[in-house]
Amino acid sequence: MGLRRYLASKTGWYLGALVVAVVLNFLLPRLIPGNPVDVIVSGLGQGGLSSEAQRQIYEQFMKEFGLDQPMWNQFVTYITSIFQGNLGKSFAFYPTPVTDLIAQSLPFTLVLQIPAILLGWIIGNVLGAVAAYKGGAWDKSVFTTSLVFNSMPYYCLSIILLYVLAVMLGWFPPGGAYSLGNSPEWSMAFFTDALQYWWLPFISLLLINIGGQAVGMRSMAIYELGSDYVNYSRSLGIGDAKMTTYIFRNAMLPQITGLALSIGTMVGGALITELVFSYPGMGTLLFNAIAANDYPVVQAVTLIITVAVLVANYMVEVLYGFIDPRIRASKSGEK
Amino acid sequence: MTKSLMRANNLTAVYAADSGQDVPAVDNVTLELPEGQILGLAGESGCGKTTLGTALAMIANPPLYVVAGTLEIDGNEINLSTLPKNANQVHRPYRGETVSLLPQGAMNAISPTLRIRDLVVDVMRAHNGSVTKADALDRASDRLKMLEMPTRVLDSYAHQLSGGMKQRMVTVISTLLNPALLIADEPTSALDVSSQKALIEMLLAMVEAKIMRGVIFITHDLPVLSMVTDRLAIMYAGKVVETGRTEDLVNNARHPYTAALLSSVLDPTEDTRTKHVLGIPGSPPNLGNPPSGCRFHPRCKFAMDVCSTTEPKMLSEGDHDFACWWAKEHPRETIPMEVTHA
Amino acid sequence: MTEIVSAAVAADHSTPVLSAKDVTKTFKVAGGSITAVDNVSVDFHAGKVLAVVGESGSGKSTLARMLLRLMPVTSGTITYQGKDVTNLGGSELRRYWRDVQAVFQDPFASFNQFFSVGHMLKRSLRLAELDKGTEDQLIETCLGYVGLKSADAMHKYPHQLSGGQRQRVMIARALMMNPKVLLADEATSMLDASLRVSVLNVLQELRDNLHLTVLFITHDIGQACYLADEVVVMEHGLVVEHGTTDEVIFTPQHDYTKRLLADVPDLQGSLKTRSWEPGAPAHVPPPAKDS
Amino acid sequence: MTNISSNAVTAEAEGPLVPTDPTPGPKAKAKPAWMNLNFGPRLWVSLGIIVVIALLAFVGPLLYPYGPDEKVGSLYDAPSAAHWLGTENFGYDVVAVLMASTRNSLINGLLAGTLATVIGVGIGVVAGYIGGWLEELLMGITNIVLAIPSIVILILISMSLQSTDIPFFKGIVGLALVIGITSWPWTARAVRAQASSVSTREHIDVAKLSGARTPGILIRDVLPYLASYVVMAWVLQLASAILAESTLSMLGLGPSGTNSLGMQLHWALAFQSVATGAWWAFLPPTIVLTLISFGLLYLQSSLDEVFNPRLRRGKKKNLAAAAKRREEAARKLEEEMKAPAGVTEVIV
Repeated sequence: MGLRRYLASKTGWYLGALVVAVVLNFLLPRLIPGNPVDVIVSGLGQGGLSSEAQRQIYEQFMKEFGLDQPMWNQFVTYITSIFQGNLGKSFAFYPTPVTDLIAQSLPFTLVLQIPAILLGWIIGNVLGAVAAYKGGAWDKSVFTTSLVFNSMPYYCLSIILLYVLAVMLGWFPPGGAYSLGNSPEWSMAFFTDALQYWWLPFISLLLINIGGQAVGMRSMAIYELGSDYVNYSRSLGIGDAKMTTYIFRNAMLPQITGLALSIGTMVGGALITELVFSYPGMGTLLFNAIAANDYPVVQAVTLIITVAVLVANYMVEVLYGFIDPRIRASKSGEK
Repeated sequence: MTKSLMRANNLTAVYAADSGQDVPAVDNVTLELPEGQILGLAGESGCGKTTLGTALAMIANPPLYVVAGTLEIDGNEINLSTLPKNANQVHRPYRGETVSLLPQGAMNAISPTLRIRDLVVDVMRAHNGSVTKADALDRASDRLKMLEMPTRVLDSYAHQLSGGMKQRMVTVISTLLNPALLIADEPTSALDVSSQKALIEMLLAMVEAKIMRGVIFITHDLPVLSMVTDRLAIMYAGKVVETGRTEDLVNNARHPYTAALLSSVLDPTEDTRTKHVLGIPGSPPNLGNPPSGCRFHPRCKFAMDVCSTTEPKMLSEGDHDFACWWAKEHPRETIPMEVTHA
Repeated sequence: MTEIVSAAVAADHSTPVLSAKDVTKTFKVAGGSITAVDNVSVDFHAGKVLAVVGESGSGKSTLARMLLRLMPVTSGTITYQGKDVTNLGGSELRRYWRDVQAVFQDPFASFNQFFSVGHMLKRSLRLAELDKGTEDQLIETCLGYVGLKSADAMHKYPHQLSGGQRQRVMIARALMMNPKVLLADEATSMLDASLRVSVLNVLQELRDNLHLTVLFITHDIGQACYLADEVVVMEHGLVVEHGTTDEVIFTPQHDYTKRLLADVPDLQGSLKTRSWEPGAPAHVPPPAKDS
Repeated sequence: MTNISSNAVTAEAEGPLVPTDPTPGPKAKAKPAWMNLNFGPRLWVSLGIIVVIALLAFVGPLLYPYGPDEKVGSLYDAPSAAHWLGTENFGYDVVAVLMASTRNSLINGLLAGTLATVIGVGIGVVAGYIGGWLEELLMGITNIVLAIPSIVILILISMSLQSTDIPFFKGIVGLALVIGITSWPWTARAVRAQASSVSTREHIDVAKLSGARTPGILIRDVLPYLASYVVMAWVLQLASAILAESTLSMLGLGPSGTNSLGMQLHWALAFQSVATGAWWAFLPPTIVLTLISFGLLYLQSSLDEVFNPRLRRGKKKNLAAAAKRREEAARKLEEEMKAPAGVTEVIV
């Protein structure tokens, strides 16, 4: 398959996935009997509001969110507002625009997740390759430790780290993203303060990402060790160090697609990690929105996660196309 | 006889089976190759010929262990055993430079993410750290030009080459350092007859140009061997049963197994049209538990009582060695072939 | 076995049992298509061994799979006993497979490793629609025909048999259907020379004693020479030469056949034509260009 | 999840390095090749972990004096002789709740994991074996579902289900169904690749020529070759379903009105057990979840080694013993070599 064909087909698939994801995101909350506004308003009813007041709020919300329109119209409105960067207004913090809430949370999630995913991927792959090549005690310890971290649910490790390092030992602050009384701003003082809170959730995510990648890399590298080219290179007198680079290069390729596949899982796991550390990112926003039946916020958060994961996967797959010579080579029409 | 290029002494190699038992795949084999000649190593699958090649190329890897054996070559005496802890370090400098391997099925012999040129540079540098990239590539392209191959293949990845081209490219890489001995393990088996012929002609040209000073050519294909080799060694169940000049072996087999193998060859000739061959009854033995005495005796038409009790020693008739009780009792008599004609 | 013999002898010798007419197969590949078999017409006559010889990529195995109806044709017709079988399906196709059977290349991959030989054979017998009593009898006979004892072979699993034994079991399986035509698709190419001969001999006996029509597909012209009555030579999907074995091998007409024969090393021939002495420099022709 | 690239199908094609005895003695009982598997100690360790947890979940409640819905104390009573792990936020006995939670989480995992495996294997086998436009359609759907993060779909569906009035959907079974029908795609994709390589094996052609029909071929000739693979995929699906449940529960989307490991953690976090140091409330479910997940993944990786000899690295003890024997043999050979020459006898 030529590089151009490869890219075209990947683009096609991801566009298709995006369309499906947007439709699902729109449709799923609307498929329930009644509608979200019912849920909200009946919740208010329990708060002792009169039925007349309930009806008024109901109608206002129905109008505000366009729920009195036919489904098709709602969808068109939904799509056009997404393209205008308008994600609606929050139920819970009415009339705060959803985009404002997201703008407050997203940066926290990004500074936590991007370094954890990238660094975890790099360290994990190196460790896995070394374990596979060295074998023996190295392999045993790295593999077993990695497997433990890999199989630990994100939040389980987070809880244990939080309890041991923050609550028991007091090395880190036990939650939040910055000290009370401080507020997010572009100042050195804020950053040094926030950094203290950042470490613990970061380490927690990093360890798990390292574990997962190391386990994957180790099995890929062991596969590669048995291949013909390793044997042949050995017969030519090529040294161990050089050979490790060959193995690493080949074992790396499937790991790149592995990264694409695991980004979705990682993001999901990281959401809960934020919860454990009361880190005010998207995960905490989502948690609060779910608790408050704040549909516009939930929908917006899921939409952003979906788009981010799709874009990240797409970029990884494009990168893969450029890296793997078997795909790249066919660009110039060679055999 | 001309000066000896290499001599492998008392080579024994075992496979460690999952059960914990060791299966001897090559059992106390001694092999000699005169300077400038091509030695064919023939036998059917599982006879240990590839294992022998692997041991000689010093690349035995678990579960294969070389338990004993030395290789005299080029004034060196190398301990082939892979049991000492430093075996890998001891063997590495010899690999590719003294003994080189041309592997079976070059299909995956080159890392798919490596350009041929990168491998060329790495091979040269592995033996001489001071070689520059340009020097290494010059040498490779000179070699390619000499062999009338296109130099652009250096810029390719392995998957961009056809099967025949890949096999010849691997041959060039294997011989880049002018090894004393090249071990060619079934290099032609996966090729069409025309590519097969091209590769054989290239190997002969390389021997003529003294790029390497001797070749051990391993294959089950006797017609190919008769075309290429000066000498033949026939292996059965981990042992060499007969060696000698190719003509002598083909025309005057002294071991019943050699004779049966030769009779099973089906050439497109008038003779094949009319002959009826019986083949060899039974199957090769389990190497974990080989038959007593001569390992071939359960399948041998000439077996006598002594064959099942005592292992025959290597006998010599001039330049022709064989291990067979029947042949000992019938000096200079060719083994009768089991062939009938219509 | 008697019923097999009588059925085969009754077959008409003059008209072909199985024939392919203008059969073409094209495969779609990225950015185009490849014609694997190009307008091939071949007739198979009862009681003969016909060898299709060709190198990899010649389309010989594709042709075999189309004749076996394991792969649809792109165009052309396949006729069996005068009946068009090109588009058979369902029970009609299964009836066709009672008459046209095959043995494949890989003696290991041909077996379902989870079944014993006995299980595999009995499964095949369902196609033959026999009653229980005659089943065991037939298995015994057919295994006997390929030189195996049913008591030894029935309970074995494929990994406990040698390559040659496996291929012979496969032939026995095909024979149980009492077929009129047997296709052997590279059935001997993965076997060692000495075991190969025993399989070739079985095929020869089937032709001589049961008047079975054998289609022998091979890349090895030597085996065709040993076994076949007629030879078809294929190159790049085309039939380039077709004649009796003696004609094709000893007086080849087409350039490709000539080159093929010239390139095949032969035991005595290459010894005679070898122009160098051991150890001495020899004249070596320049290597051929890569095609 | 991508590293269960089993090559069980291709491995045997390479054939044994040493010919197996084709004529075993009368004592050797015939066994199919797949029965000669080598189970390592790691397999037993992982199975042990899983069995202990299953006992805790299913047998434990029969022996323990308190039930999960018996109020025995108040918020976070510390462990005592009567209540080994104290009480949780509602005053229930932690051990009793833990056992009920583990049971529900395991049931959820079994239901969801099995459902996902069945769907994935079904789609994968059909796509891989039949091929053609059907394969393209099925794999198109699979690839799209695979690209969308499943957590998002799970959140949206469970949120909708939460607001229905049907208790079935809110309970553990409903949640399991949702998890099951959203997590099959990677299994389908992996199985398709395997099925499509099995379907090119000649034994499929032999089965066709033997008159077998497509369903029979799928069940008898394709599925057995995928069995090892499917078992490993199932183990992974179990683990990921249990984790998916606990993730949703932590987000507040868990099964309402019943216990699960995720719900237990959810409440522990909601009632500040970590910050207040009430370790008995959050540590037990954390450890059990980790053990389940570790046990299952360890089981999968040791199964991979069982089915895939290439991944196997020999047992230390056996290796050492074999090495010693080999050295002994080497010494003997050397001595023999030193013995007077005369191996070759000249007769002419």
